[in-house]
Order: sequence, then C-alpha cells, then structure tokens
Amino acid sequence: MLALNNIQILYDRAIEAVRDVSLEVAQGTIVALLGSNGAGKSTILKAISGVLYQEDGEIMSGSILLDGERISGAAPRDIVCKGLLQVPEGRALFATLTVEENLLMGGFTRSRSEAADGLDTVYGLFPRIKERRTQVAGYLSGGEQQMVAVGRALMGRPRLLMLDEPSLGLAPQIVDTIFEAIIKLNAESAMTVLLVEQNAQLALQTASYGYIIENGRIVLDGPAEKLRSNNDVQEFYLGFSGGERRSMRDVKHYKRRKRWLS
Amino acid sequence: MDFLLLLLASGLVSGAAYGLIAMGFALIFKSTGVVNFAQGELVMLTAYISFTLYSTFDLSFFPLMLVTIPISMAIGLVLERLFIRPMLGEPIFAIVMVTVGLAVVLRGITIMAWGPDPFNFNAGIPTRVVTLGGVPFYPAQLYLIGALGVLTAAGWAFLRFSRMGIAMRAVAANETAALLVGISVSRIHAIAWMLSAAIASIAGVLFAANFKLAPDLWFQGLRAFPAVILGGMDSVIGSAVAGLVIGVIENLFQGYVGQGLREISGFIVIIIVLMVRPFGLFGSKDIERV
Amino acid sequence: ADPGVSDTEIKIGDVNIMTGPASFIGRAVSVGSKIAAAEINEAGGVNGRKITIITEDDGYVPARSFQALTKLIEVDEIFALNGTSGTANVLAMMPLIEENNLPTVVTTAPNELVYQPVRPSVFTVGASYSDAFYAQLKYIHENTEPENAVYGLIRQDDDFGGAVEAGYDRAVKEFGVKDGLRIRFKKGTANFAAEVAQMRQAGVNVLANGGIIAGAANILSEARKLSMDLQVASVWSEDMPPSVNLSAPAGYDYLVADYVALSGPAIDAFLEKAKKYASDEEVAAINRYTYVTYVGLKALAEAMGQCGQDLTRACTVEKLRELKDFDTQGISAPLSFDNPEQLSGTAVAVYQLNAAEKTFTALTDFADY
Amino acid sequence: MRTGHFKERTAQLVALSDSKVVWSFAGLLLALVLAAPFLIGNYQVTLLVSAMIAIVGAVGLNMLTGTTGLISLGQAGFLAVGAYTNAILMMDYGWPVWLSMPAAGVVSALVSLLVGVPSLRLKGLYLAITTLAFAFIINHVILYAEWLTHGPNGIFVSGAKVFGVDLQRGKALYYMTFGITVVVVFAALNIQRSRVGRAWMAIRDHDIAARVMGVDLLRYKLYAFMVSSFIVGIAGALISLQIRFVNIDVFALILSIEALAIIILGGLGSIAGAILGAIFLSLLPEAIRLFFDAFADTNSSFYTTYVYEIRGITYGIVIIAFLRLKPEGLIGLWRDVRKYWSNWPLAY
Amino acid sequence: MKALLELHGVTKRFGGLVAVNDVGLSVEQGQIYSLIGPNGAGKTTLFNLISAVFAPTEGRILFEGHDLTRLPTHALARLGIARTFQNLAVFKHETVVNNLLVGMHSHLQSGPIASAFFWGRTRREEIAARERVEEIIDFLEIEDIRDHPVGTLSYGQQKRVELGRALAISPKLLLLDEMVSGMNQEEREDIARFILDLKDELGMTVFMVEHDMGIVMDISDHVCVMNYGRKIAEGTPAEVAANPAVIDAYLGSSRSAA
Ligand SMILES: Nc1ncnc2c1ncn2[C@@H]1O[C@H](COP(=O)(O)OP(=O)(O)OP(=O)(O)O)[C@@H](O)[C@H]1O
Ligand SMILES: Nc1ncnc2c1ncn2[C@@H]1O[C@H](COP(=O)(O)OP(=O)(O)OP(=O)(O)O)[C@@H](O)[C@H]1O
Ligand SMILES: CC(C)C[C@H](N)C(=O)O
Ligand SMILES: [Mg+2]
Ligand SMILES: [Mg+2]
Repeated sequence: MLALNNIQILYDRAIEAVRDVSLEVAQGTIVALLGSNGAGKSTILKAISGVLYQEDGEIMSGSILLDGERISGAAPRDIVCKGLLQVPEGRALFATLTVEENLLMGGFTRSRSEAADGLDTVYGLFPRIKERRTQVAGYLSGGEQQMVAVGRALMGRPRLLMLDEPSLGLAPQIVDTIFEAIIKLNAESAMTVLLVEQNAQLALQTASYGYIIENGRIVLDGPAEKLRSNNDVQEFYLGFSGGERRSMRDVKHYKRRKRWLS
Repeated sequence: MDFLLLLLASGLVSGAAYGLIAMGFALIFKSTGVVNFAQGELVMLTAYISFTLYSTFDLSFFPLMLVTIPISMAIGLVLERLFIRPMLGEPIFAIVMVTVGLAVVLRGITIMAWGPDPFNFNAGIPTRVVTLGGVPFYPAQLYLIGALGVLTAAGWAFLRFSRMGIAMRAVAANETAALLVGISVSRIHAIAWMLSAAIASIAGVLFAANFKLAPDLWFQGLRAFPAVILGGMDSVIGSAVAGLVIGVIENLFQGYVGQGLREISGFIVIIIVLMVRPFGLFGSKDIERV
Repeated sequence: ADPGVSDTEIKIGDVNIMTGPASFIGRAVSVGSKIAAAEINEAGGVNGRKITIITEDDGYVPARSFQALTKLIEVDEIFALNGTSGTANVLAMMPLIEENNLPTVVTTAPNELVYQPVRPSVFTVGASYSDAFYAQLKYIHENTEPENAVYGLIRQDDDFGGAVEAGYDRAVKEFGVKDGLRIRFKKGTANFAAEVAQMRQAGVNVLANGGIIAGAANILSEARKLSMDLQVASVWSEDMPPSVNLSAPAGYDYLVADYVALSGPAIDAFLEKAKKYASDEEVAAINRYTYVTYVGLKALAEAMGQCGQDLTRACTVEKLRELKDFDTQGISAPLSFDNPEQLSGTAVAVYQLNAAEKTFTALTDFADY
Repeated sequence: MRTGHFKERTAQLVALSDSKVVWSFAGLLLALVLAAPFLIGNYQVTLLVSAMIAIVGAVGLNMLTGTTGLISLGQAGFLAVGAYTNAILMMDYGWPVWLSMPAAGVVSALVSLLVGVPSLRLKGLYLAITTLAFAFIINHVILYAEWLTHGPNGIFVSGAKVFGVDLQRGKALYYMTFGITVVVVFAALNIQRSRVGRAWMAIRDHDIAARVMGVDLLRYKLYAFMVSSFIVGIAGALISLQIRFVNIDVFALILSIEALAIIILGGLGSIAGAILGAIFLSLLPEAIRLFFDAFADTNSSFYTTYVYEIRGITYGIVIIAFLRLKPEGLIGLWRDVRKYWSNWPLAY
Repeated sequence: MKALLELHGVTKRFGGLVAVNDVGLSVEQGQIYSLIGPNGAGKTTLFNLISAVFAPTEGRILFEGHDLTRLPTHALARLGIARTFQNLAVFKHETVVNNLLVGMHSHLQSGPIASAFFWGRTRREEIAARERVEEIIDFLEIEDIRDHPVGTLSYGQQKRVELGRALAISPKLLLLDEMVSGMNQEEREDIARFILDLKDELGMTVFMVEHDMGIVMDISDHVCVMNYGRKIAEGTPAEVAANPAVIDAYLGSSRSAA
C-alpha cells in the first residue's frame, strides 16, 4: 500500500537525516519502525505526510508511493484525503482549542455526520477525555493530550494510520487500551498501520513486520518474530541478555558493540 | 443636547472606526499569527477603489458595497497569493516583514493611481443630519456603528460555530498539526485575507465617508492597533469592544481634560488594563504547560 | 567661481516633499520652479547661463532633508536653494545652509522659526502664518464680528500650530475680545467631534481653524452637525482646490488670508504660461505653492543676474538682501528682502469663500499687518 | 568544514572567534573603514555615518527584541530621549559632549524603566503596544514640556568640540561614530556570549525554564530594557550631533517600524545580522536612486512624474523579494556563503 | 537518613479542578524516589509546585528545612533543586552548549557591565563554566551535537539536553519528569545507569515521575502512587506492585508482574 524507495532527506540542504531508506507497508498490516534517538524515524513520517517543508526539510531523491501513486511532493491535504493520517510526535494539539474542537478538526476532511460518529468512537475509547471535552487542550496532562492526539487522527477515518510514539507518556493501562484499539481497527476495518515506537516489546508484539533504523539507514528488517529472536534486537531493544530480561540495576558500565548481523 | 451625551456619541463613532479596522487585523492574526502591518494600507486602497466605483457608476451605499466587497476580497486574495503564500512555512517574523514591505508598496501605488489630493467621498450615504435621542448624527456615522455591530455578531458566530471558523483558530494554534489533519493552511490563509480585506473595505469606505478620503488614511491602521491589543490579540469581538472603549475614553478625556491628551489617554488606559489583564480584555492567556 | 556655476549653467537645488500624503505641496512647488526656470532659460538665462533645477525628495522627514541637501551640495554641487520643504525640514537643513553660505529662498515654510534668528543667506517669501491669522481676525473684528463674540482657536500641536496661535494671541489681546477656548490636537487627527463639542460648550462663534486640508474640513463638518453659527478664519492651505472641495459641503463661507493672488489676470496669465512649459499632469498639480515658488525663483534669478558674469554665492546673497519692490506681475505684492528679517511678500489679502460656488472673492488688497 | 582545528584549552572555546581568517578579515575590514573618508566623497561619508548610527541603534534594539524576545515599537521614543537629552544638556546646560553623550544613554536607560516596569508581565505584541504607547507619550512630552524641550520648535545642536576639534562634521564625526560603533558592537558581542546574554536568550525561548534555571525574570528583563535603551540613547545622541537639529518630526513613529525591519531583515537575534541589516536598509534608498539614475529613461514623462514614488515602491519590493529569497535574513545569506566556501567543492 | 524534601498537606486547585489534593510525602537524602500514577493524576503538577512554578493553594513544602512556598522560582536553583520537563522546555534557538551554560547561571556572577567587558573574573568564570559543561557533554555522550541548535534535534536528543541542563545546576535534588519516555531500551538503560551513577558517585537525590515500570521497579528505593490528585499508596517497589489499589488504578492486571 505504502512504499518508500531509496529516500534521502536533508534538512536545511545540509544535514542528512535519512539516507537511502526503502520500506514497504502492505495493505492491512501493522508495520513497526524502530530505532534510537535521532535515527530519522519522525523525519520519515513527516516526509510521508508532506510536512517536511515546514522545517526546511526536503526529499532529495527517491519516491514515496501510496497505492502505486506518487505522493512525494503532494499537498498535505491531498495526502490526508487519500486516507493517510498521522499522530505526530509530541502530540501537536491545537492548544487553544477545546478537546472536542480538536477532535472535530481531526474530522475536517470528513462529513459532519461521519465526524459525529467519530466523536462517539473516540470517547468510547478514551472516557478520560470525554470528561474533559470542553476544556482547553493545552492544559491537559501529558497523557490526556496523547489520547486526544490519537483520537484526533482516528476522527479522519484513516486507511493508513501512522503513529509516532503513541505510548509516549501514557500510563501502562492506557498504552494497552491504545494498542488494543489499534489491533482492533486493523482487524475489523483493515486499517493499515505504520508504527514508530520505542516500546519495542509492544511494537514487535503488535506488528507483523519491522524495520530497524539507525543513523538514517535501515539496518535490519524482517517479520516481527524473526526480529524478536535477533540477538542485537534482544540486547538493545528488548532489554534481554541471554534470553532473560535483565534488571536495569545491573546494566554494565561498558557496552557491547552492535553488529547487526542477522 | 447634553455635552456628555455628545461626547459619548462621538466616542462611539470614532470607536466604531477603530473597532472595524481592528477586526480586520485580528482576523488575520487569529488565523495566521501574522500582524499585518499593511492592514491600514488595505483599508486605504479598498476605500479608494470604492471611490472610483462610486464616481464612475454613481451608486448608493448598499449597491456600492455589493460591488466593493467582492473586489476587495479579490484584492485580498491576490495579495495573499502573491506575497504571503510563497512565505508559507517561513518564520513568522519574515512574513510580518513582508507585510511591512507590502505597506510601502501599497502606499506608493495608491498615490500614483489617485494622486496625493484628498477627496470628498460620501459613499452614497445621505448627508442630512438626523437626531437620535437629542444627539445629532450624520447618517454615515450611524452606518459606521451599525456596521461594527453587524460584523461583530457575524464574526463571532463564524469563528465559534462554523467548521471553517474553528479551522482558522486551529491553523493559528498549530500549523503543522493543521496540515496533518488535512486542513489546507494556504486556503485558510487565503480566506482570512479575503475576509479581512472585505472588513477593511467596509471600514475604509465608512471611515472615508465620515472623515474624508486621503492618502494618509493608512495611518488609521496603526491607530487601530491599540484596539486589537486591548481587546486581546486573538479575539475578534474583543477588538470591536475595545475599539469602542478606546473611542469613548479618548473623547471623554478630550472633552473634560483636553490638551492633546486624546491619544495618550487611550494608551494610558491600555497600559493599566494590561497590567491587570496581560492578555487584554477578551484575549486568552498564553497556554504554558510544563 | 563658486560651486554650481559654469559658463553655461547654474544649478539650483530644491529639497521637497515628493512622496507621501503631503506630496501635493512638493509637486506644486517643483512645477513652479520648472516654469520659472523654463521661462528664464527661454529668455536667454541668467547672463547667458541656463538654470538647471535638481529636485530631491525628503518625504517630509527632517532627517532625510538633511541627507538630501548634503547630496545636493556634495554631489550635485548646487549653487543655491529654492523652494524647500516644511518648517522642521528647513531647520534641519539650516546648519548646512549657513555653513555653505548657500543662497536660499524659502517659499513653503514662512515660519518665524525659519527667519528668526536671521540667517544671512536665507530669504523667506511670504507672510507668516501668524500674520495671516491676525489679518483675518482683524477683518472679522472690524467688519463682521457677531454680537457677544467669543473667539476660539483649534490648532495642531507642532511648530505650524505654534505660529497660528501666535497670530491668534496677538489678535485677541489687541482687540480685547473674549478668548473662549484654545485647543491643540495631534497631527493626523481625523475625528474632531470632542473638540468641536468643546467649542460649542464654550460658546465660540469666531473660530480660528488651524486644521489643514481634511482636518480643517472635518472640523467644519462637525460644526455643521452641531448647527453652530461660525465665522471662520483659516490658513492658506484652505484656498487650494482640493481643500475647498472638502470643506465647502459644510457650507461655511470661511475666510483665508494669502500673500498670493487666487484669481484674476495675473493668475490667468500664469496658467497660460504653465501650459506652455509644463505637462498636463504638472499643470493639474498647480496650486498656490506653485505661484510662490515661481516668484521665489524669479527673485533669486534677478539677484543672480545682478551679479553679472562673476557669479558668487556671496554676491547673490548681497543682491538678494538689496532686493526691493521686485515686480511679480501681480501674483503677489512686490517683493523686498531689504528688511531685518529678510522676509518678503508679507502683504496678505483676505479672501472669502463662497461655499456654494466654491469661489473666492478678495475682501481686502494686499496689506502688511 | 575547516579542519585541523582542535581546541587545546577551554579558553579557546569561549573566544569570540578563534579563527585567524575571521580576525584577519575583521582587521582588513577595519582598515578599509578607517581609510574610507580619504577614498570617498563627503556625501558618501555622510551616508556611512548614518549607516553606523543605524548599526548602533539596531544593535541596541536587537538586544531587547532579538535576544530577549521583547518586541519593541518604542525605538523612535528611545532615540528621541537620547537625542533630546544630548541636545538639552549641551545647549541649555552647557555640558561638554563627552559628558552629555553618556548622559543621553543613562537617561534613556532610566526612562526605559518607565516602560519596562509596567510591562514585566506582558509578552509578544502586548508588550509591543506598551512600547508603542511609550513612543506616543514621549512624543507628547516633547511637544508639551516646552520649558524643557522647547516644544515643537526643536533645538539646534552645535559646538560639540573636544580639544578644539568639531565632532559634528566630516571626518571627525565619522571617526567618533566609528569608534562608538566598534565599542558598542564589541560590548554587545561580549554580553551575548556571557551569562547575561544567555539569560536573555533563555527568557526569549522559554521563560519558565529560564526561571527554573535560576534566572530572575524581572531583573533580567529590566536589564534588557536598560542596556538596550542605553545603546539606543547613544544612537539618538549621535543623530542629534549629525543632523545638528532635533525636532519631534525627526523621530516619527514609522522609525520604530523601520528599526524592526532592520533587525528582522538582518536576522533576528544576531549581532552580525543587525549590522548587515542596518547597512543594507540605510544604503538601499541610495542604491535604488543610483540604479534608476543609471537605467531609467529619464525623459519619459511617466518617469519624471512618478520617479519618487517609484523609488519608494521599489524599496518595498526589494524588501519583499529579499525576504522571499532569504527568510532568515542577511545573516542567513552570510551563512550560506560561508557554508559554500567551507564545503566547496562538495555540495553538502 | 534525614528528609531532604518534605511535603505537608499540599493542595493545588485550577478553578474547580483539584489537581493535587492534600499530598504529604518525604524524600530522603540519597534516595531514588519514584512517583507514579495514571495520566492526569497530578504528578507533573506536584513537580511544578515543588519547583515553585506554581504556588500551592494550601500546604507547605520544605527543602532542607527551608520553606519553598514563599520563594520565587529562580531562587530554587541556588538552593540546589533542578528539574526536567515532561513536554520539553529547551531553549530551542540556542546550541546545546548554551543550553547547558544557562543551567550554570546561578553559579556565575557577572552582571551586564562586567559582561560587556569580558575581562578578568568574567572571563575566568566563563572558562570554568565551559569546562564544567564539556564534562557534562562527555558524560551524556552528546559531543557530536554540541553546537546544534537544540530545536533541530530529535525528541530523545532534546531530552538528554534537558538532563544535562539540570545537571549543570549541580543540584542536590534532581526532579525528572518522564525522563525516559521516547527512548528505546538501550537509551533507557543508559539513563538508568546515569541515575544510579548520580546517586552513587555524587550522592544526588533523584525524584522521578515515570510511566516506565521497568525503570521504576528496577532502580527506585521508594515508590509513591497518586490518583486523582491524592496519594493512594507508597512503599518499596515490590510493596507497591503488589498493592491491589495500585494494580486497579494504574498498572492493570496484565502488568502487575512486570
Ligand atoms: N528541523 C530540523 N533541522 C535540522 N535537523 C533536524 C531537524 N529535525 C531533525 N533533525 C535531525 O535529523 C535527525 C533525525 O531526527 P528525527 O526527529 O527524525 O529522529 P527520530 O528517529 O524521530 O528520533 P527520536 O526517537 O528521538 O524522536 C536528527 O539527527 C536530528 O538532529
Ligand atoms: N495550568 C493548568 N490549568 C488547568 N488545569 C491544569 C493545569 N495543569 C494541570 N491541569 C490539570 O490537572 C490535572 C493533573 O495534571 P498533571 O499534568 O499534573 O498530570 P500528570 O499526573 O502529570 O499526568 P501525565 O502522566 O499524563 O503527565 C490534569 O487533569 C490537567 O488537565
Ligand atoms: C502643510 C503646511 C501648511 C505646513 C507647512 N508647510 C510647515 O511645515 O510649516
Ligand atoms: Mg522522533
Ligand atoms: Mg505529567
């Protein structure tokens, strides 16, 4: 459904954030994109949504295809209209609007009645923000904001939903709620998902396929189970050593070098 | 007629002028975050265009506005396309500066097209004095107050309830997020400029009908700026109310204290209000969550 | 020879308001210089030297007037200066003028601040604003003063307003009439409702209207709204066609004082000449400031002519100082700079507007006050 | 990148610049500017003096608006306070210029507290309006406090002599202005790279975080007002010396907007930007004039009628076009050039 | 052990909403103390009260016996209290180095005039500050982004800068608000190691809000749980993890073992 071919992305025409990345998200699947801080994950999502120019970023080469159609260079609005929505990193709510207005804006490209249905769904998913619906979004707690951000994207009835660290700042229970919702939407309405997540454990349980990106390049990819059993992944992303979850108290003061052999 | 009543009435008239001009400002600010330094010039230009329409076709007020408003909106659109849209995604200060440059250009163009001589322009409004509650008014003055009332109500309803109105506030709140939910930011900007130009033309024509049409009309833009702030930068209604407040205060001060304290009194009141309410009468507080 | 003079040419500078809302003054002025220069040059120039006018814009900003004159002196090397911008602008140029002993004929800012203290090379054409107001109030006092006359003044709070108030002050003191109210307003004020209401409150029926152009018109229009019965005196900017168009609808047959003729054979003859030397657009820009500047340059040329072939600034200044009864063909009273203030054309006539017809009739001859 | 450039001592890290190239260029520039009056005409010298005064004013405003993020529309007011203080002290109280000029800065700094204190809680444009109000009030005071300011009449300023040299003309004025400009620029650079400057930038970027880091918000905002106005006051004094006449019209409100234009066009927050912006905007009208004199058909009647307005419009268009090309301002252009040189021949 | 920080009956209302309700707790010198609870429980608000960003509606906050409730925000850095922010509050136009240097603010002296000259003491203290900052940069392994404007860094990189900036204060008490959110396992482990080092080597007291139960359970000495503004439980990690009220309100049954 979504395909990136040899994408190279530069900020300010000088800083190379992403190099030669190709990835594919098949219709109806959940794909995880993992990687350390500054690896270029958010950059890739911004590129897909067409909002890189806001930060002086530019796709220097390569192409992005949605359903075989080229969307690199298209207006963000057209991309949204094609059913591709994103939950951006750091929530990016409309701080001065109320919770409900935020959600309604999520349904901006949809009809009024679809938006009204959407509201019910979202409130059903996150009762906590229903309590707060007339409150100005900027004053919500971090986790509440994250719920609104996810809810807002769902309002647009995405065919392909991209989530940039949805579990960020959420209490464990809520994380479960969100991931259950994602799995449910994926199963029931065949919503395709591209998931950027730091909680690799959860991501690799949810996704069927995963990519690992470091320093702007894809270093490893494969079906989720296969990644889960990779030594490096276990060591650096899952926090296991020798098959056992290790306590952070015992983390060694030296680090093993990554080799990325699979 | 009572002196006080007279001052209040004339205060409302000049306040309505401030308020109308300020609303145009606030609309663009609210949806784009840009302080349009060319707002006064927009007011002036549209008034001159209306003047030409008036002298060519000899229309009365409402038909005149019926022609003027669409033309003004077209101008708003053209300006947005030509000057503002290419700056999309650039730092807000750069865009503000573009409006400063634009102001210079519009001022020059107005003088080149119409010359520096001022004109009498009654905009098809009768000039016979009418008396209301013992206070004499020119009809154009009543039109000015009326226009402010109507536009304030319309503006409030639009921003509060229409999806486009909410979208405008959304764009101002977070441009990237607006893009990500499929709001076309450039379209919102275009609409803001068109509506603002429409308001500007109404303000300009009525201002000129009351206070003559001259190429220093642009300065009223700067004069109305305090109203925008007093009302609260992001509140369209606020600018209308604040305009009236400033108008009345200025006139009362002039009437009872005098000695050129007119402007100063307005500013002093603003400073005092801002010390108590740092975000104006109706503005919302900056949201600072840490 | 001094800068600006060659065998064939004399360069005369002109710093003026060529941009912005006040540019109607600068445009009118530059047409005046142009016509005078063309006429002089056609008649063989000044002892065979043609006059070239170099105009610089100052946009009515004193700092720019200073820059502009520096450029005229240093780059263009002008010999003398004619015309000049507003009062503050001339003052900003004054140090340069004095330092270069630049013969200067000021035609658009006849303000006491310009001719007092006297700068040796500066000559001013025109009566002061102060005298102009005095003349009108005197006319009213002597001829048409209403019963229970209460005088009132409304004026800008700048140097120009100060001059207006001086004339008003002199008049009310001298006539011993009731001085009802004096109001100052900021430049650029459009709404005078409160001020006019105050006037009414004070019972003013003789108004010295120190507003200019749109401001003056707005004052009158407010007065009409309050059905005030007024005798109005105003400044000469109110005799220009655009001002009349703005003010006439209020229906007040106000007075103006001016030191140039507003109509009559002299003006007809001048306009005839104008058509010959200036473009249609320029002719359309003509107003009283054109006449004054024209007269000013003619006077300057006269003085330069008297110096003969050996033209120097010192000589020109000397001859200007001696200028007496220079004939302006009826455009103004004859010019003489041979007075301590080096101020000429002080004779003003009082005119009255016929608001319905938008025409002026002279109520008095040119007379000194 | 320039390579082979490893720091051995931390002292090198805090230096203004550790690059020989930068210092040699600065030296060369300095020499050129010092020699200028002997190489160009008097009018050009006058223009350069104006440009340098604009630099001083812009560097001052930049501290408040660029560095601390307090938008000011009161520049015209502060310039007026500086100019009038200098003029009054010199002409009415007979102070020598070397005393009256610093006094102009000090008075300006003190007066800035009048805006600073009521504005402490204000942000963004709300602050802009109180500074605008301040400019209006200064305007009013100057016009009405005739006993002090001579009201609308203005004041002639003359006799600024030190050791018998008239500082108000020609080369003496040029070198004095130049000296002051250099001192101001270096002081600004120093402040920017030390504790106070960083506190200002912290306030601009996130005032709550700044407070948590121990920055006393009120004190540092007032510092910003005072230091900035001190410098702007000096610029005002210089204006009074150059034009030799002060009057309220010299400090029209539009000057405040032009001052903002300078620092934005230069690149907000950067001292080099303020300098470039000041030079650019004060010389632009002259450049446009030269351009039209050289290329326009001076005989066409359209041209002769509208030349001045056309120049004005061109000024506006150049500003717009420039921002379109380089929204980050001249400093962005400068960085591009540097990047180009240091990366050449590789593209990135 | 003595209490470094004590809260007594602290309450904060926003209009009708009681974000923090009568909370009392005590953090001891050298502890790693964790605060957990559902979203919107009032944890960040509590931090804002401790760091004097807000004044409490009621109650007292004592740090080494000083009452903090009457102090202005900026006085806290000098007392030795530093914090990071949940939603990033970096100085985004400034470089990493300058961000950290702002953290040194309360350790430096120079006023505007001394700064303008940049001689003598000013110069010396700037050099010393810079040395300290370089140490922190080394410690956090962010050498390569030292001169980048912080606004252009990725989320996780900005979090590190925040930590570095807080460390520059050389605090006695370090408040960390969701420090590891947005970091992957490896990076979390790094942070855990930093925190342990800070405690062990510098004797720093760390008070952290976290949703990552891994790090909370592994490294805390003491855990406190909030819900709807109130404290609902506290104790050792193991005690808290076994508390049914906590499982119900926060952890969810599937995670109680994690
Ligand atoms: N606006 C920008 N300008 C310049 N460089 C940027 C910009 N945004 C990101 N970068 C750089 O691009 C690289 C990738 O950043 P990105 O935000 O995509 O990382 P990420 O994988 O999402 O990291 P994280 O997990 O921390 O969110 C980083 O090195 C960052 O410094
Ligand atoms: N400045 C404020 N104005 C109004 N309400 C506020 C403000 N700050 C916080 N709140 C409200 O107080 C409650 C507690 O918020 P707080 O940020 O302390 O939660 P939290 O425990 O940190 O949650 P999270 O884990 O999601 O970050 C929330 O419901 C929030 O909406
Ligand atoms: C507009 C004019 C009446 C003002 C006059 N030229 C002056 O400045 O003195
Ligand atoms: Mg990211
Ligand atoms: Mg929180």
